Amino acid sequence: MDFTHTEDRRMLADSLRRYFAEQYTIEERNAVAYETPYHNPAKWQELVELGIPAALVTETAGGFGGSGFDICIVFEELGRALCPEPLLSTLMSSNVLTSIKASDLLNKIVNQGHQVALAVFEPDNPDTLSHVNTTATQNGDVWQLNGHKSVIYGGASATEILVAARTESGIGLFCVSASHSHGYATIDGGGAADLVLVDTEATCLSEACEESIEEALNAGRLALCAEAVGAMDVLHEMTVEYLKQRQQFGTIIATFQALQHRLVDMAVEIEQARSITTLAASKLGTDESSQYVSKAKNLIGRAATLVAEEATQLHGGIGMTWEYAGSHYTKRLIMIDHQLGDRFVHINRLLDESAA
Amino acid sequence: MDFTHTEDRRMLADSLRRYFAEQYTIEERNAVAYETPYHNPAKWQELVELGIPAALVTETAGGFGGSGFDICIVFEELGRALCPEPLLSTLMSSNVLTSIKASDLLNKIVNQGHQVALAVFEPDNPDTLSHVNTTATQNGDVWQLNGHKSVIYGGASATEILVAARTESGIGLFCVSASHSHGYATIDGGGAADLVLVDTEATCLSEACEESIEEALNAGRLALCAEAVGAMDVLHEMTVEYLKQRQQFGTIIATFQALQHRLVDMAVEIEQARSITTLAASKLGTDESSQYVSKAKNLIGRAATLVAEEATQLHGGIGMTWEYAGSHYTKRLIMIDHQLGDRFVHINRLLDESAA
Amino acid sequence: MDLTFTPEEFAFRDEVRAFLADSLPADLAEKGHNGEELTKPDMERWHALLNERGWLAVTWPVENGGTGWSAVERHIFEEECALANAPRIVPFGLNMLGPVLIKFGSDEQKKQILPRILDGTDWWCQGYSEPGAGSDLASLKTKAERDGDDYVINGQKTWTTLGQHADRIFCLVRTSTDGKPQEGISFILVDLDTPGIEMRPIKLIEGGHEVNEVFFTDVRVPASNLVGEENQGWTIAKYLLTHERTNIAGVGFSTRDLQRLQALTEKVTRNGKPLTEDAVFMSRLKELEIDLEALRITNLRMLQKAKDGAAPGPEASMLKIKGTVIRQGIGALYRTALGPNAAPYLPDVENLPEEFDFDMPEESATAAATYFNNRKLSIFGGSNEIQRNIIAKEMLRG
Amino acid sequence: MDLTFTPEEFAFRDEVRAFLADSLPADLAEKGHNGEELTKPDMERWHALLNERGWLAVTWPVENGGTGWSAVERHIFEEECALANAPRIVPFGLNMLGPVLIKFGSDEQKKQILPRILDGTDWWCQGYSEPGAGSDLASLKTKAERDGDDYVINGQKTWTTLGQHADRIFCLVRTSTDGKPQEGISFILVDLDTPGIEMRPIKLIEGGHEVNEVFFTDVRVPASNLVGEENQGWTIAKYLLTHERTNIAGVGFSTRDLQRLQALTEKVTRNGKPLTEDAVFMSRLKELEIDLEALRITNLRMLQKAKDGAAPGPEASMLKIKGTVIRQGIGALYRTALGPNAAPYLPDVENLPEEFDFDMPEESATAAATYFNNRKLSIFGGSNEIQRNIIAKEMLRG
Repeated sequence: MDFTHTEDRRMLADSLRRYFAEQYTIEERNAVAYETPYHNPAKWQELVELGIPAALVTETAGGFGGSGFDICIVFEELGRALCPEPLLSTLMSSNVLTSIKASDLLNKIVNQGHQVALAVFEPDNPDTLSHVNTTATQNGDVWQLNGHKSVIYGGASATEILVAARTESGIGLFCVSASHSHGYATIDGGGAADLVLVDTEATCLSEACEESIEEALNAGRLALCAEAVGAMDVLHEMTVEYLKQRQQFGTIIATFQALQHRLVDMAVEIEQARSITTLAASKLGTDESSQYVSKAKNLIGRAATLVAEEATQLHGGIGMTWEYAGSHYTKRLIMIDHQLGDRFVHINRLLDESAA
Repeated sequence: MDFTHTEDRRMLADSLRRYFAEQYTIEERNAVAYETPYHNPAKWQELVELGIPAALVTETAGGFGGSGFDICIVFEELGRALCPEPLLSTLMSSNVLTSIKASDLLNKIVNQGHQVALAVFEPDNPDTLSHVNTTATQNGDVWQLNGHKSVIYGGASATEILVAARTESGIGLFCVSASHSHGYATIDGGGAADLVLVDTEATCLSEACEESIEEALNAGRLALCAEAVGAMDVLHEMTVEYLKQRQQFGTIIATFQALQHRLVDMAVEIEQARSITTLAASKLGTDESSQYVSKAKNLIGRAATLVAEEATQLHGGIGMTWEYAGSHYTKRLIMIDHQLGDRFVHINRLLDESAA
Repeated sequence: MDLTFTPEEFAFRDEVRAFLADSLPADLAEKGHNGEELTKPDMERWHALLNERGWLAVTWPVENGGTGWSAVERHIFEEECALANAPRIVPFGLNMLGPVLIKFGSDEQKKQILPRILDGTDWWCQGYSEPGAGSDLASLKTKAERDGDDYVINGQKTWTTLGQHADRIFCLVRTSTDGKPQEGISFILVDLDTPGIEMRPIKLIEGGHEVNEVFFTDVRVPASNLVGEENQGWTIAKYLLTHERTNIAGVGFSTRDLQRLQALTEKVTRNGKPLTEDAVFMSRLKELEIDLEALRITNLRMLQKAKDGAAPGPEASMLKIKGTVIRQGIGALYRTALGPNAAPYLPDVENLPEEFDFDMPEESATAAATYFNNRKLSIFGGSNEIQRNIIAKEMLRG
Repeated sequence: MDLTFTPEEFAFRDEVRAFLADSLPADLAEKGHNGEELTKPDMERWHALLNERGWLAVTWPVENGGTGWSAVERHIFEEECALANAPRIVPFGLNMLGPVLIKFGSDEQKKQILPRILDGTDWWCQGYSEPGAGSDLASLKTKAERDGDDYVINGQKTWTTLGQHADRIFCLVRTSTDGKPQEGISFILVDLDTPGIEMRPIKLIEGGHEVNEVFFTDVRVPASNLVGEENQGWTIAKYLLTHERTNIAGVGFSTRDLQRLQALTEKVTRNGKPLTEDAVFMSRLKELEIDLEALRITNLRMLQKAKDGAAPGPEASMLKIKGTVIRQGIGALYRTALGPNAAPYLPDVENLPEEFDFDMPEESATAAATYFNNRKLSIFGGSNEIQRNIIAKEMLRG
């Protein structure tokens, strides 16, 4: 039993943390997170040069990481910095491309910072891969897609989009040009896109790879958990620091016991969030991957909501302002529960699994 | 709109409160609540003479009350005094006997303090009238019952027990002698009984009266809500008083803000509990009776659990002792959620009703 | 004990309903329903319609041009307006300054100012909070120094809601540093076009512009703009606090929000099934519904208590706490019901091309923004922590 | 990063399991499973079996007759014992006094006392809390005055767990009123058969007898019974506090309780359906399961931190808070699952005739009593509020 990360991983975390502190502050982040292309292409290239996409991919597939713990190390730092760069889509795309051995596209992602997004969910099917409504039909050599993919993370800046669509053999994966999509910011910053497919031509990567797509989603869910842990740590620190300097009725408000106890309850939940994320990371890629990712995503959904709402409340007015960095952490933590299944979605999956 | 009780009801409440303060203290209560017959027969007679059973019965049936508000007035006072006398069974029995016009037995309850209990639930059907397993079969003129009725409130001191049992026509009501039962105390004081029926002869009061029994149960549920409101008021007052005199680290602990805020959150829930109980009282006997009783019982279950657990925690060690009166209020408040359907049972009923 | 309205109250409710059905413009109701921001002309239009009906100044006596309504009538009016998605009456002139002038103002002030509030000539905003004095008003620092017939004001106010639309501001200012901090405060009226005033927007968490900072540099105001006596400001502020607190439970708003949420659950899918079949989610919704029904009664009970002459203090604080918790809880479930589709940033989603229609109710686009904006409910106007302190003080007294 | 045990740790776990399978008496395991009270002979029997195996003193070094186990080994042992429903080791002599003597005691004291703890000759209990000094030990008033070669003790101790079974008691007493309150406290050993001692039972909320009051009237104790120096008691108490805190998260107990709860849900009916089909209830249970799995990792993480030499303070407090909340939550759901059948008062239900069998698992009869008794978990040994104060102090430092 050992809860310390390897030397390599710690170095990666340190260099990422230094990079964000020095090169990509919250002000720089906010300046790009709500305007096309919803991230900073120059910084993106720097992160690629730092090897971040490669850290999310296994060695056999051309990277130098790709395990649950690698994902956690990277996304915890992204969460601490509220990084708006499209690494969630990079992770999920490269993960599924690794499984289905689509090495050409994969290489471009890992080595050149090529941006590819994964599009699974739809307005009327917001969370369940097995219920995908988008269809793929083959006419001679040509595959055509029909459907509507919504809120594709990273889709606003991607050049290609991987679309999960129903074929005669199951749920397959298809590549379309991102020019068909329409990008926008999300309320917590960073870009997403909708993609409306009307007899849209596509390259077939696999006619049936549901399990591979689900595991890529699981990797994404784990990444969101780690990102939340990083963001919670920072928001909690900011709240403590603010209460230590803010006065009311002539007293530093950090001395008010009711507020202290709420800070403690937040800290306890953050430790629990860290623990369940570590546990889920250790199960990624095993038979228990879905189960533990659901457990983690449920606990993270509860913990992140508590931490975000309490941080806002304890800050008072300042926490409600755009200018104060904490408000952006709040938004990110709340919206993470909306990504790839919230606490209700995942608890219901666990109950269904127990009943099965 | 008027939230004041009638003069008559206020006088009844006042006289009950005075009676308990002067004649039936918590020490006297604890002395009888755990020993056969689990109540005080002399005090019972005094309460009958005060007209308490009659206050729970309509005028047409020989009483002088019987509305939702009458029930609330009486049971709120019983809750304040933690009264262990079998008035819940009296209420439910007289209610169903009124509906099915069984006036002989009813008269004895109202005027002579005759004790009759209502037995509906079973070890394997702890909450649902429509799923009663106990059967009643007719052999010539004789009805025989088979089944097991468990935790019959007031059953330990009753002389007759009204048994809900399945007949060919539906769910009927039968009267058996309480000599077939086995009485015991409940953990929160007061008596209950189990009744094992093996070809037990019984008097048939009605071959099918499911709705009447359900409405009697609803009256009982409302009574439990009102009882909880009374008990919560007292327990909250006790907690405030204790915190005002208890010192820690040289300071009165009532000055600790974290504890103050928890006292406030308790008080808010008590007001909400009072409101939903009043609302349910106004609906008793209407088409919306079951719906609002379920709403009230759900909210009460949540509020009473919060108030009981917080009161214990805020008291510290003393709240854990039998000697301290507050611990008995705690037990009563927790166990009320176990009676006639808890918050889960009732929220599920409301969800089923919405879906239907 | 009778939980239904009297025949008179029912008749009044029907009158309000009929008025709303006839007079509430459809475009305003739709904006209300969708949680969209109202423009200044929107609000002015609604004020004018209410004024025409004589229903604009709901907290003023009849002799001043108000409705003279009882607390129950006001409650009925506010609940019906919320359910009909009518715009909220902008409170600063009507429900805050108005009652203050009627109680403390000179005859001249009443004659000059009240009619201009009613007819919309003046739009007022509030200058109370300061960067270092939010919940703790007694520590405010903005100074007004007497100089001949004028006061000269220096300092900064903040959280001035809808100040960007206003012509005038009423302020609490420090006129003395003698004695206790609250003894040196005065209540003064200021034209916003007076030289030396600068108003800057504060962008809120969800991106909206609703509140402002106001900076005062040597702002010269005639001494006749003082309301009441010099250093009487604390008394006025405390009086106003009880008037500000009508509709504090927000039962009407929460009821409308809950109806929207219930309608939404019929339309969306989770885990491949209708959301209505998710008992875990639906039980949260149902418990909020129960809490709200209880709160409605709690609110009415406390209205009656107020009518019977009891002081409103701790009761109003309870309504504020539970009312905001319930409303925020409903808002949180609403955005949750939308899943990932709650994520798009509002200014962007409004520009989506036609074919990218989410097939969601119109109001869903604002769900996340409204949720974040509504975190203010438990912070502004005396945070829920301050409310708990108020209740605790009363509870532990004696 | 590796969340699995090392091969050595797995081997140790197997060894513990094998021992428990072979040596834990079935009747004791059944009592544990059913939550029944253990008698003194029950506890003595289990202690003797552990002592025979050399596994009784899990916090002592090998040279004193202890196991010398690491924190992880201790964790494994405690978790396996809990899952096997083994009796808990009575901690007062073994895990509290023992480590104190080993650290602060004279050679004579170690030689005299430690073997008698191991072989069960002496049963120790604890005299710390007083009626006015629970969480606030520094304010304790029980006085020990030097008189020749003796101390004379006067005062009252309370919450003395299992004192009814004990032969001896270790006490914190006031030996000086100079300086800060915590500077005048000493740690002293007292035979319970010394004249002037009276022990009275305290009946707990659920009706059980587990704790006691101890009254001291002119109790004369040899000065050689002092442990460490006079007025060194506070240092000793603080040292002991860290030792008392092994197994503070109670993960093993909660895991066992959760397994029982899961088994119960398979057997009971609610609203006419199996409880397992009630998603509202089951989601609560599942979230507690998740919280417990997380806590197990949190506990192991903090064990490693302790092994790496970090101070245990705030981490131990977090484990206490979350551990008790989870365990109490499981207990609350357990009693809830039983519905009305949780109501019978334990002493009465044990006497029910055969034919009144509830057809419930044996352990169900104790569900409500256990729930009420377990409210103590968040109160005794430093309430969760005190734990929050400790964490906050650390958090806000600097």
